[in-house]
Amino acid sequence: MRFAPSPEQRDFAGSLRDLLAASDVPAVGRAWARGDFGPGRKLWTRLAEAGVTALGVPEALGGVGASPVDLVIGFEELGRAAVPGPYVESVAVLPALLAGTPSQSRLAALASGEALATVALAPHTPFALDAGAADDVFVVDGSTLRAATVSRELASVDRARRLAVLTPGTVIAEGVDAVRAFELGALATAAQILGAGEALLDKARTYARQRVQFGRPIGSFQAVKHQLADAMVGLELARPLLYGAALALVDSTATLSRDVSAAKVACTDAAYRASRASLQVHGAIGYTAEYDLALWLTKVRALVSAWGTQPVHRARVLAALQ
Amino acid sequence: MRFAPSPEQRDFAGSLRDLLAASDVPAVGRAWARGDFGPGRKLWTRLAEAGVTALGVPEALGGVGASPVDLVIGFEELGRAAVPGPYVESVAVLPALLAGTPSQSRLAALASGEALATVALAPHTPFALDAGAADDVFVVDGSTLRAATVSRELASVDRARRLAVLTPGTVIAEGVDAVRAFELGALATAAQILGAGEALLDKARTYARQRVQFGRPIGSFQAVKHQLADAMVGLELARPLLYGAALALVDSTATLSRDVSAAKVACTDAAYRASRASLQVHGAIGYTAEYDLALWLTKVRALVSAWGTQPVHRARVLAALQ
Amino acid sequence: FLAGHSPASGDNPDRQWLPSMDTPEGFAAHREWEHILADARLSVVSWPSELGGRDASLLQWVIFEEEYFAAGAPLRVSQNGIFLLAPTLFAHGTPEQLARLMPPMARADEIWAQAWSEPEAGSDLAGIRSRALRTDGGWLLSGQKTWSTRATYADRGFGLFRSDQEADRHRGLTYFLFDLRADGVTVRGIPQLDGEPGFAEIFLDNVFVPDADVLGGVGDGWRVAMSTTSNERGLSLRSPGRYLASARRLVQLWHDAGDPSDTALGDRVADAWIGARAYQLHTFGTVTRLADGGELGAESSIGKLFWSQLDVSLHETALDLLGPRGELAGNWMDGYLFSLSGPIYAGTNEIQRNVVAERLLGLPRGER
Amino acid sequence: FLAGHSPASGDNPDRQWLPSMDTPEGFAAHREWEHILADARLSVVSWPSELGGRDASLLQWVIFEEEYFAAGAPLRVSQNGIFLLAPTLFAHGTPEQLARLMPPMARADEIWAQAWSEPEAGSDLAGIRSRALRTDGGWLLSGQKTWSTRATYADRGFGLFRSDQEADRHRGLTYFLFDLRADGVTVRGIPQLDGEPGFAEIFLDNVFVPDADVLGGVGDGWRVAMSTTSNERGLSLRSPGRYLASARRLVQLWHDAGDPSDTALGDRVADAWIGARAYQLHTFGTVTRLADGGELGAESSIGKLFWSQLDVSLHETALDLLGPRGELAGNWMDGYLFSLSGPIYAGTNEIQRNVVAERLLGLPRGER
Repeated sequence: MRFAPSPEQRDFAGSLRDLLAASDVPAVGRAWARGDFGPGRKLWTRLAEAGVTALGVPEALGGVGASPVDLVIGFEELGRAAVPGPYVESVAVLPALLAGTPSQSRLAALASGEALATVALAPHTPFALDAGAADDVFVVDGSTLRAATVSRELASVDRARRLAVLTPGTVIAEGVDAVRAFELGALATAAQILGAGEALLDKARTYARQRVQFGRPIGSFQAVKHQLADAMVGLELARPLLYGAALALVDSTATLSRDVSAAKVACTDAAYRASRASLQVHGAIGYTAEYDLALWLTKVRALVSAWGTQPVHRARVLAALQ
Repeated sequence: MRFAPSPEQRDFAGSLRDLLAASDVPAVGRAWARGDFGPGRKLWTRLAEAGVTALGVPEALGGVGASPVDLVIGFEELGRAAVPGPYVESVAVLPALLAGTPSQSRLAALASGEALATVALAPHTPFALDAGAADDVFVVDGSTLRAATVSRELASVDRARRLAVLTPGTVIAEGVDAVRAFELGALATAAQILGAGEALLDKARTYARQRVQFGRPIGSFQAVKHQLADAMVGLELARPLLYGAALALVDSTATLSRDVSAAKVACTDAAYRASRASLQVHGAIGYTAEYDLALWLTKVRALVSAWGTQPVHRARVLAALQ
Repeated sequence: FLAGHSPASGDNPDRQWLPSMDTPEGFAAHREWEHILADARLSVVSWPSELGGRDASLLQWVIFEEEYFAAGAPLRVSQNGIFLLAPTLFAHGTPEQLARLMPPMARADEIWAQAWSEPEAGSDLAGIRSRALRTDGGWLLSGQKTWSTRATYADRGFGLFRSDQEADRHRGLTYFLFDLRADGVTVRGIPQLDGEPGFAEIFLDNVFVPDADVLGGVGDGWRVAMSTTSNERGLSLRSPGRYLASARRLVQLWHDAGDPSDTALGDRVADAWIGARAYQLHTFGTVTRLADGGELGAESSIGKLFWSQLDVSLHETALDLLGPRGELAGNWMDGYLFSLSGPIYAGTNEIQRNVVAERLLGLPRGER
Repeated sequence: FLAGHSPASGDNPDRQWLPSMDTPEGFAAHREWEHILADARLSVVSWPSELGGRDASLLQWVIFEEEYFAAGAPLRVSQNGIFLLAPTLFAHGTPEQLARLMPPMARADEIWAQAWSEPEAGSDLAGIRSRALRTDGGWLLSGQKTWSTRATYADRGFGLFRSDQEADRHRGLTYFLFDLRADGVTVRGIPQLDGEPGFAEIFLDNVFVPDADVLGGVGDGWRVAMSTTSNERGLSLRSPGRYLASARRLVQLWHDAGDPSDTALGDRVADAWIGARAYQLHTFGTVTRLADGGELGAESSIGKLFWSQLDVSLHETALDLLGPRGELAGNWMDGYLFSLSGPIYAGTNEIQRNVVAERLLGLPRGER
């Protein structure tokens, strides 16, 4: 047994990181927040070309036959760059809902990146993310997948996220696997928040090396060092749970809900603690909307309760240990 | 309104502190732990002369007509010095149980310090402390106070505490106020653990100023400073709740259970955090039984769950806020 | 009075809440509210009556503040003037300055912004580079200030400038009061996490300030400012009522939205209330001590560490209580975002911990 | 094998638990258990077969450890030798030293104690004062060592001594192996929180050590010891199975004694299991990296910070689950008291955080 990414997986992560570093994602996020989805759609297309949108779709349906480990790698990078848009829904959740149903042909357009879609899955995901930017909006009702229309939009702390209250419409598919879809949504969100937390630690580290106060870089103060060291410990120990849960998904093991929830709990706690430490190390400048840090801070706060709150996931772990 | 101890109260605290500082209490505690109660009884007598044992007894029954604020002051000092013995039971709880009953004449011997007594009050205090050292052992059964005999002794993490499993005997009094007695037990325990926490902070501060590592006192390292500063903040903010609860007891206000429990929760958390910081600052030497620190560390850990655990007291606060 | 007039009633904080004072409309609405308060002589109850107050004792003032927040009344848009500048003016101002500056401050006719930080001097005020050059009848101020709260909308500013270019660090600084609309002043808003320009940068280019607007002695600014900084930390004293009011709203939210079987969240609600109550009683103790002639001093750092952490955890608990709705914009989210600035402003919590350790616990200064 | 022979079965940790290895009886019982392990050639599976091992790969060894703890088998009384000294011997020892020292270590015939700290040199090994003077055919060691784990009962010791009195700090130190029963050695137990002498002071007065018991080069002790220190931190690698076993016992306690409606405690039980599982998977990752030729290095500090804090909070949760019985002596309390030493020993967590910040996050060393 090996417990490490393969060279191909490392390359995939690296290429995504390069692509996103060259894409001025903060500007894309600001435009998205203003309701200007153009730059975000363009980035969506580029990420589709890199294979991201096909990660959750079986090869026969237009996907690339990727493993859940690849999916996790992709979402960690999306989170690290704070990419806006309904990726969790289009790339992770809807493929799990549609595959194997008579409507599975819809997955080709999702896999190719031509179509953006979003979905609500009560009780834990009662609102659909970014319905205004999506070509298709769905709602899960028990084991029925329906088309839906937006009855109202709610603002999130993350201005690049808009949450829609939906009105259910016509039936798209019956007998969908809402349980597995929820696991995928939670896993992808865990990866995304972990990536965002890693970015926040990285920004704090860079800032602490440069910023001088009392005649020396603030990173030389033990109080700063220890906050960031603790943040790093949290993130480093959360990541293995994420990859462990992806492997459980590969095998569809009986421990799937336990492993996904453990990953979501640990990634969320670690990323949130990293976000608090990062803001504290940045001081007032981190609190300003102009400085990019706010894009990550608000995204982490928003993802804390997305696809299952911490109490929900802790209860799932405990139930699985009974 | 004034919210500060009076000059007389300050003097009382100061005189107790002097008395205890001169009494080699650690040696008394070690003897008590070995089952040699002689030095502890001697100290009990000296504290009785200073007025401690009469604090909870009405003047008419041999007490000094002290206010609950005086009681709290006394127990804070007992905790600060890690005095062993069933003070909470003899001085705070039993007076509340016996006063107003036909057996209230027993209080004179408790107030004068001639008699040591202890009591169990289920569900939160199922065992009686130091029954082996007590002249009288009681158990509360609903609203009935009974004499009791020891059926078994249990060891505590604090070797100067022995907990007795009791067998109930003859009825001593009916219709006792077990509710108020529990409040007094919890309040006195809160004061005691707060005092112990203050002592632990003080010891850590002293050690941090003296101990040299890497060529300077360890107290000059920010990591040490910040741990101790946080400990101090916790203790300083817990103390007002303690005095607030004592005042609620004076007036027997409707908020009594809320205020006592708030004090117990905050004093316990603050003292426990101070104990962790103190051990960490002391390093390995703090971990040794020869070094006195262990006497306070183990007492704090034992008192965490004495007279109501943290969940019990938090639930009481929440219920009172409904 | 407060219950009838307060723009946000405590029973329903969602109704009638004033818009954020970091927006132009909100700022104007808050100024309007403070006019009403001043008309009722409730804007500065602890000041002397001839300057617009009611000669209230510290304790009376704490009780007033509690009533104020319990009624659901909003934070004060005048707070930088009333809580930061005014104590310094009382300590160091001339009778002429008091008579001229205090009444319009009390009425919120003149709203003050602090000009403490500079791009290269955040927590470290001694690193200030903005300078004051002597000129006929006064001084010319130049330089850049930043993180000035609501300077975009405020009328006047106060801060330190280097009046002796030769002197080092703490020396050669002077405390100036200046008009934010004077020639040579440019104010640029810095949008915050919530998108509103709650902070601003102030650029000064040879801004004339008459000698009458020097506070304290020339070159004595550090000492004067340290008393202000201690007051800024003493902001603590402003707010026990505020946290109890927040805690009560949290308890209400717990009843309305909470899952009663979730003791994990229930325990955090209890802790929030316990913390707010602790802070209230701690403040009573401080006020008693001050009334007895004690000084606030380094102990204000204890209060600041406590309330800033309490405010964050109280709002985190509220967001967590809201479950999947926790990420939505709204009053609790606004309060949460605001709370995040608590551990940063008015002396970061890292600096406050140094103060507690060194000045109250007596640990060696030395290196950090 | 383990399930049948282990002195404490996982199903009922209260039954058959060996007495604490910090007591004379417990030490003897543990030594006895390790003889049994060695007879089955399970005491040092990762060592070469000619020295008593099974040539197991790192991964096989981690899996063995997991089985070991899952079966409820006890901590190893040989751990200081096996986990601290042995890696250093493999790296720096001569073939003669390996052949002479390893087999009795594998059989627990010789149990080793570390002699790292001195009264004036706790976390700061460079402050060592104990000295080694050249003599005919060897050295004479003198000085005082402290916090030596179970030296009261152990057979041999290892540590640093100053062999060049002129050299400063890190220089002039040599790594010695010595007999704890040699002439001139006095060992005095230091009772711990639980009353047992788990630590000891070692006094050395002209103790003769032959040249054959110098490990690495004379004057090269610092470099040799640093590899040991890094291994001491690498103790991390010993224990993933241990924490998962503790977490499973905690889940069992939650079922037996916990109030199912108390989600606050339930959440902490979940967190303990999540932490133990995270540590297990993290160790798998580390082992994979090491198998690929990577070095452990400063990343071991991450593991140490994590497991030491996990162990404390796991045991705190257990005591809190026990309600009013939480203060009673017993296995959980013993485990709790032991866990408190985790953040202190093998490099305090404060030092580990410096290592993570400086060596992994690249923050400036400078002052602390």
